Amino acid sequence: MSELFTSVEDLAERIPNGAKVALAPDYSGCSMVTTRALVARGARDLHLIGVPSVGFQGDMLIGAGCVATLETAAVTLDEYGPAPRFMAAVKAGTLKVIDGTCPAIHAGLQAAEKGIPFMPVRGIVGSDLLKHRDDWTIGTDPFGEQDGPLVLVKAIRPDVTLIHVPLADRHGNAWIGVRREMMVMAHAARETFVTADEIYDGDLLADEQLAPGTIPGLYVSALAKATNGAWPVGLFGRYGPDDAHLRDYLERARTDAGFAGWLDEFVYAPKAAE
Amino acid sequence: MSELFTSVEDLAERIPNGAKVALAPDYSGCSMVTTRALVARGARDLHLIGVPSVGFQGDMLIGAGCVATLETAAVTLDEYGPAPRFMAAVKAGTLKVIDGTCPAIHAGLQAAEKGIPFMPVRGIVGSDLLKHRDDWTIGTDPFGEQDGPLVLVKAIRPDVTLIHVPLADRHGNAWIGVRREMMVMAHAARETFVTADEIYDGDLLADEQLAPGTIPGLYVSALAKATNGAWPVGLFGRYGPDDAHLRDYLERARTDAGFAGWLDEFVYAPKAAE
Amino acid sequence: MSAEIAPEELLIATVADMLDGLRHVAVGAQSPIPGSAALLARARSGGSLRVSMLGSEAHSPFTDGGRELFDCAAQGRIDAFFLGGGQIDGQANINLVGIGDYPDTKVRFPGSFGSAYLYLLVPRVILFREEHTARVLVPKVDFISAPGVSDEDVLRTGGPYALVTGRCVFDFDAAARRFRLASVHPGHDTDEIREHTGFDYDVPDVVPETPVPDAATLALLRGRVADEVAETYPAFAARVFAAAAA
Amino acid sequence: MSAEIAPEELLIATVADMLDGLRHVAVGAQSPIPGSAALLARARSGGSLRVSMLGSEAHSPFTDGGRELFDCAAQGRIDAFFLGGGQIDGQANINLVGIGDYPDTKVRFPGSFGSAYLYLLVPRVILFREEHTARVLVPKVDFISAPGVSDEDVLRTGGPYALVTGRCVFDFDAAARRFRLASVHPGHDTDEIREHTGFDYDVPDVVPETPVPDAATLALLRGRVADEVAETYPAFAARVFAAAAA
Repeated sequence: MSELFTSVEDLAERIPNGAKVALAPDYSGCSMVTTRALVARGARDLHLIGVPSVGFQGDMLIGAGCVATLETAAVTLDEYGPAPRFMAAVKAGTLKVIDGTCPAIHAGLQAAEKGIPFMPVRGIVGSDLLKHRDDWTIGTDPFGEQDGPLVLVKAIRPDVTLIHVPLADRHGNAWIGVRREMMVMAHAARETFVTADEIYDGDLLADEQLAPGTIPGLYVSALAKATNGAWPVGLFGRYGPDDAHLRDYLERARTDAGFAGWLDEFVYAPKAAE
Repeated sequence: MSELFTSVEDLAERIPNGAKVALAPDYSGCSMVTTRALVARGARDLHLIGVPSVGFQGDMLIGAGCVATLETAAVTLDEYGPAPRFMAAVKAGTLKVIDGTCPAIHAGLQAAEKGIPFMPVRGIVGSDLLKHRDDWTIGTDPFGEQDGPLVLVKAIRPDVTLIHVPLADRHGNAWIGVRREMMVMAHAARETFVTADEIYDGDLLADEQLAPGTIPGLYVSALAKATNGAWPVGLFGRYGPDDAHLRDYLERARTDAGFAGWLDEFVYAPKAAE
Repeated sequence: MSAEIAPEELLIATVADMLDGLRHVAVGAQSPIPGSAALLARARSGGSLRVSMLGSEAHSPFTDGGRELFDCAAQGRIDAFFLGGGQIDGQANINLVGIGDYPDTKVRFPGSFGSAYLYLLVPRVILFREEHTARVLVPKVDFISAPGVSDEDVLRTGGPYALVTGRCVFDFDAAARRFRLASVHPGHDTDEIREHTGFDYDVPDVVPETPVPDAATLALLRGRVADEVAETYPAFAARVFAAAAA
Repeated sequence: MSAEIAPEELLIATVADMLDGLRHVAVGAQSPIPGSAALLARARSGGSLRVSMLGSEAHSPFTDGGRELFDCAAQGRIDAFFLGGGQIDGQANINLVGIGDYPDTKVRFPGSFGSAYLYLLVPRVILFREEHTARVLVPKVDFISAPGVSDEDVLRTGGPYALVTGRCVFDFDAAARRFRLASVHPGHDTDEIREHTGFDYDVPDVVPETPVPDAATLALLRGRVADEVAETYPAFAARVFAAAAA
């Protein structure tokens, strides 16, 4: 099924403006190479869904003006501190933030995975998050065993799931190991685009040890090989974050001009140089 | 955590009469060795849950008088034909059957896994199954996007999940590969008892390739080594069913006396000989 | 290659024709004829048809446990599936539970499996039952495991497409809520079918004979498809194709 | 071994005492002090305490993706967890979203993460925030990410157990819906705490000093625990334990 294979640029083209795009957190599988391609193609009005949070990937897309709406449980750069372009966009009022909580995002995707309109979720009652969500509501246990209010979360169906994995094969099978949030994301989304550090020469589903950590090609619409495709954030089991680059990013992204310089150097210049 | 390790007989002792016991289908991971120990200890009034069906394992337990209630989507011996002791018990009226359907059983267990009282399930509307289930009801989509009736299935929380796996380690981690129905069963149940063909010398969770197919020891209450513990049904990736034994079983289980002879030979005699 | 076409080969080719142009066909356990049909359709599709066979290690694409087939269907990713029935009635209701007044069944069947779900979700459900007798094809099933038709307010994206038996093919007319005789297998006739069918159905003025597979189809079936089928159903493959190719 | 006890070591030992006798403690990402406390409690438990550290490859026991921590908590398998807050108020409400009139926040925090869920489900939630100022410990949070208390009809199996800061320990009295000063860290006093705490709280007649870790605890902490912490938090371990042990 070689028609699966394409370029990173093509993946970015196939994520239309306005698309609902599900993204894994920085410690899971982030296709940073496609993130830069999205910026380079001038993507606009994306609705990002952090599963359950976004980090540098979200910050870069927000800074580049690609994002209209951010649905997430958090924006976190972990020990690197606050996310500068996210903070600037919130301050400028140019970003709509749909604040959620991790288990509700997972539940919403699981509802889409099952084709059901909603999923009950424990907890949440009494949180101000509820006041600002028209896609969450209060219900009750129809079997009467649990008294009191129960939060019902509407299904979250992304248009696209975009991820990076260590290993994929020619059938579109993509190995994610224990990072199984990406499995639900692939099941729930209409299309899943994958970049992979390495192409596995064989069938991942035919290997007894690799199959359990593999997203079947059935769910994968397109695939591009991209060595080091998660740079500058890390890739589980393969390589860590590029600390020097990320610190440099943070320094420059404090200001609009500094961020523009970072974009020129790492997003536009490589393209122009081709 | 060596207190995890015990004998098959102890596992059978620790499954009390009247317990709700979740079982995998014959092609997944069946602890047949513990099944025989349950018969040998004279277990009574069990409520079996087939996830989503039972086969020889269920038939043997039913035939031995261990089962009061069977909750399942089917009783199937596949190409071996009808399940003789199940048929006899239905005819004699000694077994309460709670007829279900595969996705509702999976959804009920997922509800228990999430600690929520129920889960919506697509389909089912118009099936006579609904008429006989007081743990299923009809609801609607609170967000109004899906008109019409929606089946809500009550959470299924087993007291015990009993399974057999190819490989487990000293921490109680149990490798199930792609047979992930057993993962949900372990999450959903109060206790999970595991028998394993082989003890892995190391930590399954520390191995990048094995971890994705592993039930964490966190969910496992007790573990016994049992080489060939799925005999006479097979174990995925390891060994197939013992065709001659199963055909002999079917022949003998046609009659009460024949089944009693089978019990004597394969359940009681080995114990008496100890 | 033998000129003689085995009855199973006719059924496989007939079912395979119903799968052409689809993207993904799933086949349940213990379904050698539907499974062979799916593999034949795949062989003819140039790789565009995906076949998922439950109970097959080589043809199962699932890695999320027993629920994945059902989730996958709900996602709209399965175009066709096969169901049978201990009883099938004229409204395409199927009964996999038992004969008699449930729960006091006189004859108990294995159970409903996923039928109550997949029948409502998979766009093209092909009912397949080789035994074509008034005992199986009844006016009204004793227990509806899965309904052939639903009220308008029921969210239903799937349902019966055809009923293939050892004697004929019926199409299902969802609007009329009735079967219509589509073709009669060679060696059978319309009177015989009426005699052995317990439910009423429509008959067009001209009822064609079910076409037999052409030489190219037979070659594919007895070659590549037979090899693929043998992985999951070795006894079936040996019996049907080895004999036919002898 | 140095007689001087680092402030972090006091906090670690204080939190560890709150975990004794539990079966399973989970620790969120970027939580070196709670994480060290959990590992210390485990070292003292003789192996009976299980520690799950998010963001740690060696101490994560999960294989079902991001949802598993939450499912696991709902199953009643997690006894203790840690939460912080950009603001924490006197009813133990926590705000992880921002200061100001949401959504027009003047200061934006990272977001609520799983707090709105875990706070209601995990029996012993320890609030941990080193910064003890009136800016953080406010009379009323601007946004309730997760509520400290709930109405009686709300299914709630978890909630606040204590608040540990750089100056003191508060217990939470769920019935009174108020914090009560439990102990003051060495070098701090009750007046200072009143001055830097924006919410009202109860003070018993005698307020003990937070006990400093004994020699055996310090040895364990600076030896085995320091090594284990270094796997997830190498910079933290080097700074705190290497200096203290120098």
